Amino acid sequence: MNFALSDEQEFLREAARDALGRVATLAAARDALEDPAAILDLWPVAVKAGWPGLLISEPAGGAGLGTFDALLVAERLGAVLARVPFIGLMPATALLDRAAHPCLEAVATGERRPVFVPARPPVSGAESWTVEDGHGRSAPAPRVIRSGAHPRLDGQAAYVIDAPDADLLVVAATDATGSPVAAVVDAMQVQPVAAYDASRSVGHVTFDNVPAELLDVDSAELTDAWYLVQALIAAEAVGTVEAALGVSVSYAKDRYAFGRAIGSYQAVKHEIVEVLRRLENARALQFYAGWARDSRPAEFPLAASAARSVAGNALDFAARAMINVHGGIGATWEHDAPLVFRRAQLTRRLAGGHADATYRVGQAVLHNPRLVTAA
Amino acid sequence: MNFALSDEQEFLREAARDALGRVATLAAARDALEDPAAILDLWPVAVKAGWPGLLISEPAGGAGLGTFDALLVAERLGAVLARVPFIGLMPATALLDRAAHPCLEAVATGERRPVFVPARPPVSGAESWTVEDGHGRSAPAPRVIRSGAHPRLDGQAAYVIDAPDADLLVVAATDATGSPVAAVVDAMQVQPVAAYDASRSVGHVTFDNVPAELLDVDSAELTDAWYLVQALIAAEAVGTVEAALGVSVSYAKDRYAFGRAIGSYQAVKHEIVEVLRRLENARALQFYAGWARDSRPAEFPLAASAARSVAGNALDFAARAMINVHGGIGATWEHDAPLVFRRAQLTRRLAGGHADATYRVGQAVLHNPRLVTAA
Amino acid sequence: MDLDDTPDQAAWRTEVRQWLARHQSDAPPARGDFEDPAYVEVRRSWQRSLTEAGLVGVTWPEEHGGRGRGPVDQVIINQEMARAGVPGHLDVIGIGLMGPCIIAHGSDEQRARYLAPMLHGDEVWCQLFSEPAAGSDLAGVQTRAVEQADGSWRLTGQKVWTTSAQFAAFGMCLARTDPDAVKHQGLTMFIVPMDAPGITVRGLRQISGEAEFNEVFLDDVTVTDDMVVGGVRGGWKAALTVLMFERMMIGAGAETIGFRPDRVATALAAAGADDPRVCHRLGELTAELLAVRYGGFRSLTALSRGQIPGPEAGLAKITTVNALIAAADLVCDTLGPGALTDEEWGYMTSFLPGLKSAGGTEQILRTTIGERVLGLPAEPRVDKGVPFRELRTRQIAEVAA
Amino acid sequence: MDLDDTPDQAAWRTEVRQWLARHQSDAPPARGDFEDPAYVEVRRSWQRSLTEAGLVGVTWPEEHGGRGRGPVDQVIINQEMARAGVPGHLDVIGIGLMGPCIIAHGSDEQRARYLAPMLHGDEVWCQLFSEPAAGSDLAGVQTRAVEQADGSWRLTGQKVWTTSAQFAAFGMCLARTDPDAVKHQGLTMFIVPMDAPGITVRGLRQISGEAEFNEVFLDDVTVTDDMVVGGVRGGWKAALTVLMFERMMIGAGAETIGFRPDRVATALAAAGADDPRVCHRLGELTAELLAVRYGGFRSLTALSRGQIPGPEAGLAKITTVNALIAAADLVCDTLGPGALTDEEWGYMTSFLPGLKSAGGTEQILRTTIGERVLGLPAEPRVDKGVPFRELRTRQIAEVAA
Repeated sequence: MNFALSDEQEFLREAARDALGRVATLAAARDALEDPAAILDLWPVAVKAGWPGLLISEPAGGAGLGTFDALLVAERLGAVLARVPFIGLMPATALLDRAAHPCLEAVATGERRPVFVPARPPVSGAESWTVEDGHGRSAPAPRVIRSGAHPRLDGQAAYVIDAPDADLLVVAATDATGSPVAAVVDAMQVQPVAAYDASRSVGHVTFDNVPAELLDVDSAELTDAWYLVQALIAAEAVGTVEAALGVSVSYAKDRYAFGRAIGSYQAVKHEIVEVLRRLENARALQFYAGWARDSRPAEFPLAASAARSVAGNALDFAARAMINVHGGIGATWEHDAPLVFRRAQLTRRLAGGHADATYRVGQAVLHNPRLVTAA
Repeated sequence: MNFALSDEQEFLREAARDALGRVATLAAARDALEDPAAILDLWPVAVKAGWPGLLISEPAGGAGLGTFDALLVAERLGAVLARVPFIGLMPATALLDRAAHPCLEAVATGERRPVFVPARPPVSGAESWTVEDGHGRSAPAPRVIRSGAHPRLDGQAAYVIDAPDADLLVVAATDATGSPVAAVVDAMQVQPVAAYDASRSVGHVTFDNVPAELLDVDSAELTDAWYLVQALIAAEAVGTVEAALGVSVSYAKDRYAFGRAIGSYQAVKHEIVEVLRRLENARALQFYAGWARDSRPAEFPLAASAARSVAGNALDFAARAMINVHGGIGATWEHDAPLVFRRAQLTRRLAGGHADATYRVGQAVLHNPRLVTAA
Repeated sequence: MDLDDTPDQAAWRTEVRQWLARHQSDAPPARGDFEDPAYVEVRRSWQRSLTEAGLVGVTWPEEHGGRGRGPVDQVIINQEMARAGVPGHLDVIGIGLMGPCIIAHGSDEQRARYLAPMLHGDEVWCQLFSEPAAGSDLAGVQTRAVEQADGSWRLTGQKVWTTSAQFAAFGMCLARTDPDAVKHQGLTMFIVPMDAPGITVRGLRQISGEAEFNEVFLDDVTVTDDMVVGGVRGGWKAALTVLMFERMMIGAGAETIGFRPDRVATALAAAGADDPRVCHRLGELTAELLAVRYGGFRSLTALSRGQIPGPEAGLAKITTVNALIAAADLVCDTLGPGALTDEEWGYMTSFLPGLKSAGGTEQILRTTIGERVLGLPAEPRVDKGVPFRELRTRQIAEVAA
Repeated sequence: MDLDDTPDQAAWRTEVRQWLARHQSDAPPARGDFEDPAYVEVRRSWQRSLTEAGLVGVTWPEEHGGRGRGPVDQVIINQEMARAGVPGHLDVIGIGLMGPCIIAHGSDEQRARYLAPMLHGDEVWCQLFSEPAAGSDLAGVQTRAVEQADGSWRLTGQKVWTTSAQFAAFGMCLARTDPDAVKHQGLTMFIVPMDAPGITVRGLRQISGEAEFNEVFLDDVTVTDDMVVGGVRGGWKAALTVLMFERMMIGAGAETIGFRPDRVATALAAAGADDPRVCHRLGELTAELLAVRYGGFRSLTALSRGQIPGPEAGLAKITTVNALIAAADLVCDTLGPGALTDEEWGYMTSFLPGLKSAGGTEQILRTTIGERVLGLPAEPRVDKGVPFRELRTRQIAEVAA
């Protein structure tokens, strides 16, 4: 039993921290709220760090690393609210790699940027694969039409993470029978969405009967891709919570009221400790999810859903605690706390939403209580 | 506008406090957990105080008081966990009074004790009237059969508050069409239930095709009776929370740790203030419910449900806070906190349960948002 | 026990309603941009009309231009304004807090000079109390006022969380005149003309991006000695009066702080009424908001009987803010990410977290209520009895640690 | 990064499992009434069998009868016992806490005398630390130990929350030997024979009605000077060792404190699986319990690398207790009032609230973690540096107030 980072993983995490430490991501996140031109293009940073090839196997030009490593990078991106299109990238590369797609080398070098358009797998057999309709409701996933000589893709999906400016989309779609298929398209309309959190790129995609290439992946692999998105969102949140905790702790040490550092008051101290408690829990589940995908794939849906649920709640709590600890100043535009708050609020509602993840944990154990039998 | 108690109401409340102050209700509640013989019969206290006739009109021998007054008595009963069969009594007397039933005088004098067997009115038109089945699920309300010369009643209801030892039951039943009717029976089987909270009398009732007398009350009046139960449970909880708050405050002043009274620590202080906040909210809704039933009957279902929801949560919180403030000692058998805790846990699950009340508030405003438009 | 108007209140309501029916068409929109001088101007002229109709400062004594009415009558005005969909008077701070402070602590000259223009909206007021290092701990203000040889005072410091500063004529400024006194005792209250040399006003943008508040910098601002309110070293007493009136404003029902629960319910009904989770969460927060409303009627009854509300009035604010946060959260969960960029829900989501600490953090409120209302023992105060000058905010705690 | 056994761990697991397969039929039931001497006796003899098989105290050094193994090997035993549905050793307190304390602070004679009978279950131990007025504030113990002319000590006081006292042979008792020293410095640790004259044990019934703990009264109990562990005035240091091992026990995973989340899920599945509210609440608490489990593996990895867990181990206890409270609440909401009189769910509902303060209140834990782990500044301590004798617990705070 060894449930700790390896030296290589520590190194990967440090390297990510260093690479991102050279960019003023927080300032950019703030400025971009008013001026889209202030958005920093961090793709070169990602390419230089080798992140596009992280999950791509070595023969195909990638690094052949594991899920756990991807989550560590996501965590570091979250810590500085870096606008790297990583959540859309990882599942796309994983699927392309499974299918040994010819574009892999160009993807690994960062020449072409793929993005995954996720669809929610059904919880029970009676349901179907769905996407966001843009109004908080579910809509059918895009459909692959095989009537002509070449397959074509039709349909749409709202609030797709990282979709704007992608070079190609790897779409979780369904065929005429409702079975999931993965379709690759490069002729899509992406309408960028003015986001509440400018450090996150989001867009609505529309496929108007466009030519598509089908990937040789199965239903389990598309299900896995959905949960990989959940795990990445969770890991990213872990990094953000850790950063928010650090800022809150410093302020509580430095700020005085009634003659005492405010961190000496139980109300402040206990709220900050609650952030720590939630952070530790979220990180434990990040580890669980990272380990499960590669070692216990049958548990990965549970692990990823639990990770997202706990990390999403932790981030919401940490953002609000950060504002509370800072008093009024924490709610002003110039402060970093609102950026964390915006990140928390938007991300909680993306990719099925945090409530869907929590619901899936409940469903999983109701249907199979043995999943939580003590080991 | 005058949203305060009248002098008469203050007097009624004080009189109830005095009457109950002469009985060791808490000791009895504890002893009865082990020895049912230790149960105190408080009916004579209730009769002497005139509570059976509280809602009965004056010509019929009652006091002709209002809902608000009944809630004040319930509040005082809750403050000392008095085992007076008041929650079952009030709606029964209200229905008997509406129907000008001949037994009213005997009821007002305490000679005969009626108890209401409530049924849950449907939230939407598609649903039916239901009772508890004893396993957390709903079952159809007892049915009135009119085939013979006299109506008969058949069916059952579990966990009926105050049912054991009642002289007659006023039953919310349905007729062959599913419409609600009120049936009075005195030939019932009541199986007392060993209760988690020995200060509360609860029983399962079974009607095995027994003769029943139908009351001349309508669907609205039976609906009102259900919500009156909710309001009474809420008011009773307000009294219990107030008492628990008082004990917690005293202990927090007297108990020292690390050289300071524990009430000087923010964690303890803020938890106790949270009890106060919830108490004030619950009391405001007790007032609302008491006022609405007589002055804005259309709002009474909302008011009673809101009161029960907030008061039930307040009681659960207050009981747990009382245990927490007292540290380990608060969780021992000899302490009063466990009695409050047992009261909270059992009562939250009776008469539809607190969650049903909360749900009804949500349903009410979803269907009619104007209910919460600022006045 | 009833919520119906007394005959007198009913008559008053009719009077208000009839006036509004006649003048409603002259009213400006209820929401607008206070950074826009034109909007401020129409609101100012609307206040003037209201004042001329006797609908501003109705709880002020008649001798000071008010109508000597009870708080319920003010609530009736608020209700009728809301019903008609028109805004109330522009200078909420002046009419609600600064006027009463001048009435209570000001000199006859001050009352004669300031109250009438305040009522008419000719001179709007702002409150210069909080500072970056003195928010919840208000008595810790560091803005210095130094007496000059001619009896005038020079003020230097920084204030924050100031509403209306960008168009106010005067500010009521709490400043330290005696740093050798212990902290509550060395304070004095000054009237400061906002156009005085040395004053800089800077908008302070909130999470939403809007500048709800301002920072006000005072750099050697000179005020004459007739601007002292309540006497030199009487500042804390005057400040307490303002805080009490602040509680009365809450007690009289700032029920939903501008957000309407019926709109929340309507939005949810359109989107997710079939989900029991939505229904349950809506039920929980609605019940809390109803409690605040009916608790408000209890406070108002007490207020109308002359009882001064205690710090427990703050509980209503805690409940309201948290219930509205839950409401915004529920709407966004149900309507999805689009709600965050919707004008109403996005603004609500962004506005509320800041409101939690407005007027002192929730935690300070709970401490105050625990000590003053429940009589729980106070925390050890390391700053008690220490001259402010020695209270180097950092060092004292280090000594104590 | 993996949770699989190393070859060595796998071999150990096989060894344990094989032994259990052979002896499982001799095991007593995993739950029983410790008030019943017959049950205690079968548990005692089961511990003896386990010890003879080398399955008790495996993390103790070999020279003291242990096997010098790592904490993961102990966890493997726990897992295999749970898997086989048999109980572990009877004397959890002795093996987990008191033995290690004697190993760390005891004399050679004490080790020779006490460790072996403890391992074999011949002499069970209890922990006499907490007192009615010294729970979370453990260093405030008031039990007095006065030295006699012959070098022996006489102990008088009252202890509380003592597990196993009714059948223990010895108690490890923290007592005050020097009331003139400041509070942490005047303490000494004693071994007390539980059959000594002057000792009274009284069961302390919990909400559930069961006596999970005892009160122990010491009335002039004489112990000889060779019963001092860790030297006179060395009591606090010895106590800290015990507290550290307590954290290690938590760190090694007291995951569900005897309650099984899979049973919760099974009960709910049978009753209310179709309600999304149930599903959501179950999801929330399950996720928290999963976090504790996998966080436990992280702690265990650190532990097996020789890292001593800090106070943050207490976070797992906070999470577990609160998640289980939520679980009991959910079961009772879903199954209705009958669940409260059900043996399993009623017991769970009643047991958990007391557990919240067991081992120090949740609030003290949060304070400790905030200060020691996050480095947040300490609260002002009014009892610091004051001789215990002068620390009339009441007065000092009144002076400070």
